[in-house]
Amino acid sequence: MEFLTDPIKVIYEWLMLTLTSWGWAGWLSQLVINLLAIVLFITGVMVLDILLVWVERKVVARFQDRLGPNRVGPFGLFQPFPDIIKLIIKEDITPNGADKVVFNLAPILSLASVIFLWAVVPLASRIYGVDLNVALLYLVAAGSIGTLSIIMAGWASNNKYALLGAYRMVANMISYEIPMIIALLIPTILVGSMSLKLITEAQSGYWFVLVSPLGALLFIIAAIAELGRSPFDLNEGESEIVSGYHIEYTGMKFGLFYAGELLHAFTFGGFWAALFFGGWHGPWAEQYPLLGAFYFVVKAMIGYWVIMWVKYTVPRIRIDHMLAFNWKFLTPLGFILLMVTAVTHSVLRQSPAWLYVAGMFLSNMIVALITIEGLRAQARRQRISAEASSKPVVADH
Amino acid sequence: MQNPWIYVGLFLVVGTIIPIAALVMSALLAPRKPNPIKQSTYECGMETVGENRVQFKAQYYVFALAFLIFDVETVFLFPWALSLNAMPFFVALEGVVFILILLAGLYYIWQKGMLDWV
Amino acid sequence: MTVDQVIFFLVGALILVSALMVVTTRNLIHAALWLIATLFGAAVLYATLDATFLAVVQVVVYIGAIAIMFIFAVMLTRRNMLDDASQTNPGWPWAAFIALATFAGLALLAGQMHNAGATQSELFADPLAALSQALISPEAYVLPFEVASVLLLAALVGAVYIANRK
Amino acid sequence: MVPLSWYIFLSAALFSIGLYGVLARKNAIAILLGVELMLNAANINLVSFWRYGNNALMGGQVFAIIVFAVAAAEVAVGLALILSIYRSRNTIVADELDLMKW
Repeated sequence: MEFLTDPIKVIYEWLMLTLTSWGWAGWLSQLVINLLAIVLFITGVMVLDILLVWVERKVVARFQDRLGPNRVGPFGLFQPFPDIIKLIIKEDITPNGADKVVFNLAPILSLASVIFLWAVVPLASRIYGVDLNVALLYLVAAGSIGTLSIIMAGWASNNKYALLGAYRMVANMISYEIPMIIALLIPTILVGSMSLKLITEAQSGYWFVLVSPLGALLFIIAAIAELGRSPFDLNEGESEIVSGYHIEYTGMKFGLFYAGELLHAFTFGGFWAALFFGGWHGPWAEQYPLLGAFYFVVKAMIGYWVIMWVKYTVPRIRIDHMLAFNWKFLTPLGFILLMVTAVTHSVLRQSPAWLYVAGMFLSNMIVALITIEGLRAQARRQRISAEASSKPVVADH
Repeated sequence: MQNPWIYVGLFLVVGTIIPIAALVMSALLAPRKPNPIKQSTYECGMETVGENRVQFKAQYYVFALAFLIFDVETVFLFPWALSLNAMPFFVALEGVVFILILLAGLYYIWQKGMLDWV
Repeated sequence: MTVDQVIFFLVGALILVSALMVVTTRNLIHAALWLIATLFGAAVLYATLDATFLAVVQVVVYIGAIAIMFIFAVMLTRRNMLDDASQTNPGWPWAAFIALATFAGLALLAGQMHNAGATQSELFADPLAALSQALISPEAYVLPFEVASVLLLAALVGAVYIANRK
Repeated sequence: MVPLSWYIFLSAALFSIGLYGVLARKNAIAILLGVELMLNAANINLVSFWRYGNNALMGGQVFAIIVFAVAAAEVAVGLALILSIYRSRNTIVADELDLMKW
């Protein structure tokens, strides 16, 4: 069955034949088919997004020893749909003094920047939107539009909390974009390409998490910060600045921010899988792309689950800790890792695969060991100085 | 398609239209009964004092500055990373020199205490 | 008119209109947002010119970093200039005259260009690979590559020093 | 097919608009915005000459990338200067910064 080995091509050729038999020009039918594919694909992504609401609520309920939604449909599966209807028919309030155009543009850009990412997601060996040769930078570019949307929301709302949330966002998302780019540079070095398709295909023998475990760790930490999720959710901070930049948003506009955040988390889970965990690779995935797409979604879901796990386990950290963690730890570590990876890769790239993987893994472990020892030494120094300075205080009491 | 960027362009257009469609649907279905209390700035029930677009500390700016410089430098690193496989070994060292110069800047602002939140 | 030309006109109109808004809007945040529209238009233009790396870098660097820096600077100095005050010098007609004269001169020069009607030649090879190898190959542009690093180091040190001076 | 001269005219127009912004604006930040427009006009020129000339030579694109670096450096130092002046003199109107005039 050719449909099983290359479904997109079969559907494409069938549609092309149908449309041209109606007398349409070649380029027009091509355009229409592509447009149709894009609309269907994005609609599918939005349906997935709706399901993610249920997944998120169910999983957080398990973490907190509750049941979660369980009334509407089996296991509460249909719960998101009434939620969405409620959001749509809620009154939409624009606060006084808000900058109307910017205020309305911000939620649109926020969700759109996440949808843009799906143009380059490699779902399976022959199922993907488009194979860009600059896909990784495209990912960063879409992320910067998301950053922009938050700053627009914070400024346009005419609200002190919203503005403070937007300011914190710059300190947060923008800072962590540096480790994120470094983490993206590592697969680029390993493959010599920025195309997600080629990066995934290069992992047929071994997953890149073996070659660069620290890179995978760097990516997920930076992704969580980029998402503005706990422990890096200072730009929302429900208990201090009452949800920050989207404080003044109601109804569907809030819904767009919310949908964007959930989909963003899932998408980063997907990219984590594609960059470091073999993407669609799995048994028989090469012959049957639909199976590959299934593997990809499962791996993305696991990545999303890890992000949720961190979110509902770790408390929010203070802004000075957050900045120090990035600029004094993650960024230098990332750059050192990048240098080590580049040099080791250049030395070992002609050698057999087992030697290459072992060498890369070892170099990563050495970097990790030195980092941990350095941190331990510094912690000891701090503890000794703290004990030395606290002794007189104790004597006073 | 010959040029993948046509596809990307279409994707950007459709991806922007879908959130707009959601907002339009909401605008058609939702009630609209504005009143001054509802539209006032939300500050947990407190009366708003002074201007709302207040200025915060300038230190946020220092971090944006550091980000700007490092962002541009990492963009230079992408071409380097792309061509490592096609070039001889010393090319890797060029990138290492580049990163070391970068880290010198980071070390400077660290030593000056500008990365400390005050 | 071909599809290429239609796209060029749309993008060109976006660039010019938003650039005009950048220099005439009173609200500086809006000016910065219009600048983002201009920059995005330029990115689309690079994509049509097959400079895909530059198109994406334009969005990453300009929109993701430089424009956000501008918005920040405006937010941090906002108390000083209210939006309803005039934002132009008293001598703005002279500025407009000089700008128009510059445009006329440049257009005159461009009209005399011997290769004005040149069309795009076939792409030689993979531009991305060629660019990345040119940028770091010792026979080509490795010196600018390293000097750019020094330039950015100087900018970082200088800017942070100035910004933090008491 | 779009001829080369169209790109040149577009970039000339963009450059002139930027020049107007630099000359006519009062606010120092707005002046820097104008400079950004001019730099982008130069970049459009560089890239279109690369594409329409011998595109095996990557000089045009490499130059454009260097322009990115220069623009970033310029914005970083320029805005830092403006903020520093704003803190010491509480104004960013270019005409009022006349310490060096006498």
